[in-house]
Amino acid sequence: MKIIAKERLPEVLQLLAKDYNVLVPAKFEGVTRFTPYSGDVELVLEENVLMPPKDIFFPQTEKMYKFKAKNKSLEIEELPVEKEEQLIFGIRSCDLKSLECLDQVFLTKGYVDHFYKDKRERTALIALSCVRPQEACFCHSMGVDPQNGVGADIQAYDLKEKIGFKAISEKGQEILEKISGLLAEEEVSIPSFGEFNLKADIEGVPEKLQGMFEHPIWADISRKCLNCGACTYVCPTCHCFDIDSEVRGEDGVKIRCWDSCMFGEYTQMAGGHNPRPTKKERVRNRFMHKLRYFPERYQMLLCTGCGRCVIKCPVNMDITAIIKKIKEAE
Amino acid sequence: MKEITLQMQELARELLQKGEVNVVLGWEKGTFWYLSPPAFIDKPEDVERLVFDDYCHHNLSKYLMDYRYQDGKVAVFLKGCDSRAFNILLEDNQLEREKYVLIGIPCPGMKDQEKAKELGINGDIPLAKKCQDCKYPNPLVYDYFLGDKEAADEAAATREAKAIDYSDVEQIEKMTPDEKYDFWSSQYERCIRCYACRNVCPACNCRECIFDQSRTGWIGKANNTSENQFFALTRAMHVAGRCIECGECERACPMNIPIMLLNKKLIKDINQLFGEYDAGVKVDGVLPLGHFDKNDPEEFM
Amino acid sequence: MSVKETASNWEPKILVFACNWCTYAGADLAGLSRLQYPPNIRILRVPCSGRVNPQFVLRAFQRGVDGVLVAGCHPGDCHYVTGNYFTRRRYLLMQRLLEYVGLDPERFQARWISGSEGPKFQEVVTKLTEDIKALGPNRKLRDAQ
Amino acid sequence: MAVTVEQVKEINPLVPIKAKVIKIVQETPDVKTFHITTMDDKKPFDPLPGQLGMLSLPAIGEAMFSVTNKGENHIEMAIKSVGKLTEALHEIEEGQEVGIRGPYGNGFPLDYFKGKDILFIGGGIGLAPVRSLIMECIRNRENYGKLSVVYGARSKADLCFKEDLFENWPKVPNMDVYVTIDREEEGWDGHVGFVPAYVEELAFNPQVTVLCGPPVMIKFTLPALQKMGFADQDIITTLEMRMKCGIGKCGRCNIGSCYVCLDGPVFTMEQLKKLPPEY
Repeated sequence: MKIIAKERLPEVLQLLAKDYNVLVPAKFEGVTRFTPYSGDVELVLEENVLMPPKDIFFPQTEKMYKFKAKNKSLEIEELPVEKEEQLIFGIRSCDLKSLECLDQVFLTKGYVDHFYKDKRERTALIALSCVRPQEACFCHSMGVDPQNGVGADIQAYDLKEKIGFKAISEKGQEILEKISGLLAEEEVSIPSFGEFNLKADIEGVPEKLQGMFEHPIWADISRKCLNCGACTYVCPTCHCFDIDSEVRGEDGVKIRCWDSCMFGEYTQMAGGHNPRPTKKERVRNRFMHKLRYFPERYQMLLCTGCGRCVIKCPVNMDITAIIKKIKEAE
Repeated sequence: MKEITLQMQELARELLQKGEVNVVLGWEKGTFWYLSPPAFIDKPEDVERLVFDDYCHHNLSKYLMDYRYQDGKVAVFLKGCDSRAFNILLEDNQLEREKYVLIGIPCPGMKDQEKAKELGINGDIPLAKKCQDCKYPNPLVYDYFLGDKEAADEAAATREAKAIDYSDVEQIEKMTPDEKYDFWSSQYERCIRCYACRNVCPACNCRECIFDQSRTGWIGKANNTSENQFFALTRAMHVAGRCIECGECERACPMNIPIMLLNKKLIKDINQLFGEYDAGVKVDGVLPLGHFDKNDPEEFM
Repeated sequence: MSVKETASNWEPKILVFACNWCTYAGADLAGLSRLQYPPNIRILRVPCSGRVNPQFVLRAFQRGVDGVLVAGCHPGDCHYVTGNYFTRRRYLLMQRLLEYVGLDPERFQARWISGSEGPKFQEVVTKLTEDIKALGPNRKLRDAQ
Repeated sequence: MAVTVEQVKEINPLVPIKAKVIKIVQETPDVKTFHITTMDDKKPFDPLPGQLGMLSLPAIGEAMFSVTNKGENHIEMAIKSVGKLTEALHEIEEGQEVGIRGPYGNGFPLDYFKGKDILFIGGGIGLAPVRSLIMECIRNRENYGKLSVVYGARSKADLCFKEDLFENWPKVPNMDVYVTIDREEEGWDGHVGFVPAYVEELAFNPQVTVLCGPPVMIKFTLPALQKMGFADQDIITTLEMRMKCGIGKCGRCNIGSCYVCLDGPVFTMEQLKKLPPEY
């Protein structure tokens, strides 16, 4: 395998930054997220970042088109498409899995989301293997291999003191060639991965949920939920959005921005009717969507076991505990 | 605290068995050892889930709003700050006192969850910042009181006398306007507007928040520093004089924004301008911004 | 407010929330008395200074105003008896909050100006305009567009 | 050329094209029909009966409406004033330029209707989506059996498409129109009563029925239809949900794993029974 000492990783990133806008896992003001690489970013390699990489492809706020509305007239103007090639270094297996989910949503079922597709196509991915599970990780339960991601161009391996690189796609091969001058060939073994602290037995859950729409479990589970959007916003797979406009005088911009199924306004219709009026319906929809509706529609779970919601929920709504409750429900 | 836990369970069992209440709101152990999330107990056989330990941060009073229109009584465990929250909800006419059975617990202070995670179960974990400043660790309103009331009162008396440490606020006050703005912008730049701070806050009890009514145009869905600060400052002004310093907003924030630094500033100024005031201590209809004194400071001549 | 400004032609935009019963009449009197005051101010008439919600002030700064003045009847003279006492408390506090988040203190002001105080109106807005001209355009709390 | 579903998939489906409102018809005090064409006087798209279009006044908002009819060079949308955008739409005048994108949704299964007698049931603004199908049946009259329309509204003034109801449709061969209003009213000598009871009273020969209206009307009409012997797959209705993208991405219009904007809005009772009752 091609390897480099871990402390020399910045050299690799520096070199790649000549050709790409390189995004790296970094910490700023106590929050970790993918950040454009520069010499002074504080790299985070020991654990996955808090904010998932979805905002690179599907930003929290994204301009869609401009318009000018004056009296009876209207002009609609599409925005120029960015051309810059991007590269994410250090995306983990769970987050790669989330891109698979997002691809299903944005690229299939008849319509292609141009905004997403454009960014997805010009972003190369260097995955980084995990050395040990964090306390809220349960990716293995969701069918993810934390040491071998699916869908990356290059798989990088965290070898404790070193980092190893293995090209997966043709694009990955090209990237690897660019940095090959910095790498040495070495026989290495990938460190063994520890035991997961959290587990979820998902076997049969989507099927069981089919008959559980009216089950009392939802009233029970939802009681402590605050109906804030923290879980949906830190989730790498949640992809709901709203479309809104920002208008100043005659000029306006149509934007789309993340929305959350936890908010009441999400399904509130103009006439006043709301099919999901209380937190019971909203919580039910969120977990049903992750564990039943999405698998039914796209043949995969909408949870990657990254554990972010478990860590960040202010009231500890734990999806693994909910899965357990579903399994145990009569 | 083991003792309190046992008393909690016993009392909850009794209330449920006698049918005095339909549900008991308390805390139970969560996914990790340093989490004690809210628990809703409606069967006597489930009372063993209840705990009281160093991590019962959650302010349960806010949940009482979910039971406003339900029949029957609800029992709830209240720490000092939770009881102030209950009073604020009474003050705001959100709750009827008779519907709730209040079980007061003297609070020794909750421990910092982030530090707990970092230092591990055997570490010497400090109190959460909000608890270091607490003046009212004992419940101010209750029907039952768990633990030794006298000892608790004595312990609390030393705290009430203690001046609140505003050094963090003062540090910001000393900055130049540009430094202040940079500081707050960098904090609110990362706000994702999940509204966890608002939803967890007992003073945020409007039937429908303006930030949930995008058709009114007060706030757009777009996330940017300007809109995020608009949200933060509007909320800070709205809870000014009603913030009971439970610090839940800051704990709930997934993005580590020091929200209490805004609230503390307002509390400090209210005390200076309009006289010492602690929200949720008394229910007397006299809120600092819902009330005035003809002799208030005059700066607008 | 869609006029694009450049450094050279910049003129401050100042929003005055004027109570209908006193300050608005005061501004009117200033006009009738031919008292010159800067054209930089825009007056927004409100029924009472107590009507001015903190959001109004924040929204003004968001949309590109360089200074805000909230003005109403003198304490004791409120048309609604006590409205301006609430205003006083609210804006004593908010002024400090705005300063705390980095807004230059000159940019937000509150004043009592009665219907007979035309000259005072002139004096207050002239001073405010000068102060803000000295500070330059406000970028703080402003949205990007 | 009018845009087809296939072509919409090629262009950026979230960006509307510019169109103009060429005619506005006041149907009732709170319903207006808007005739919309592209800037070069073409149909903005060629919708199947029952399909949807996303109409916008970009500065105000964007919302999904069913297309009530299509002409040679325009499409029509009947819109009730209920919210921020629809109130603004009711203020516009002819000549107003708007944004439009579509067509979206599945539309009615035309082949299934071929050769059959069809009973159309509408209440209030609920006639809007149904009308697109009625117009299709009239355009290709020979393809369908007997057409019956039962339509009700709160009052005479609230009846939509009065010209169709009282002038045009009764003249169509082998087509009956039954109109009812909720309460007695001066100057009304037609039927008075609610739609469900009227349907039951009229006793139709069960073949296939299309119904759309307020939930309460649907709730009470279904038992009447079942009593008459309509099978679940022959009861067809259209649903309404809050929508933003219209292309099955933004998430909010789901009923179970089904997206109303993409897999609907037309559903048979047989399909609905398989979905969670959350609409």
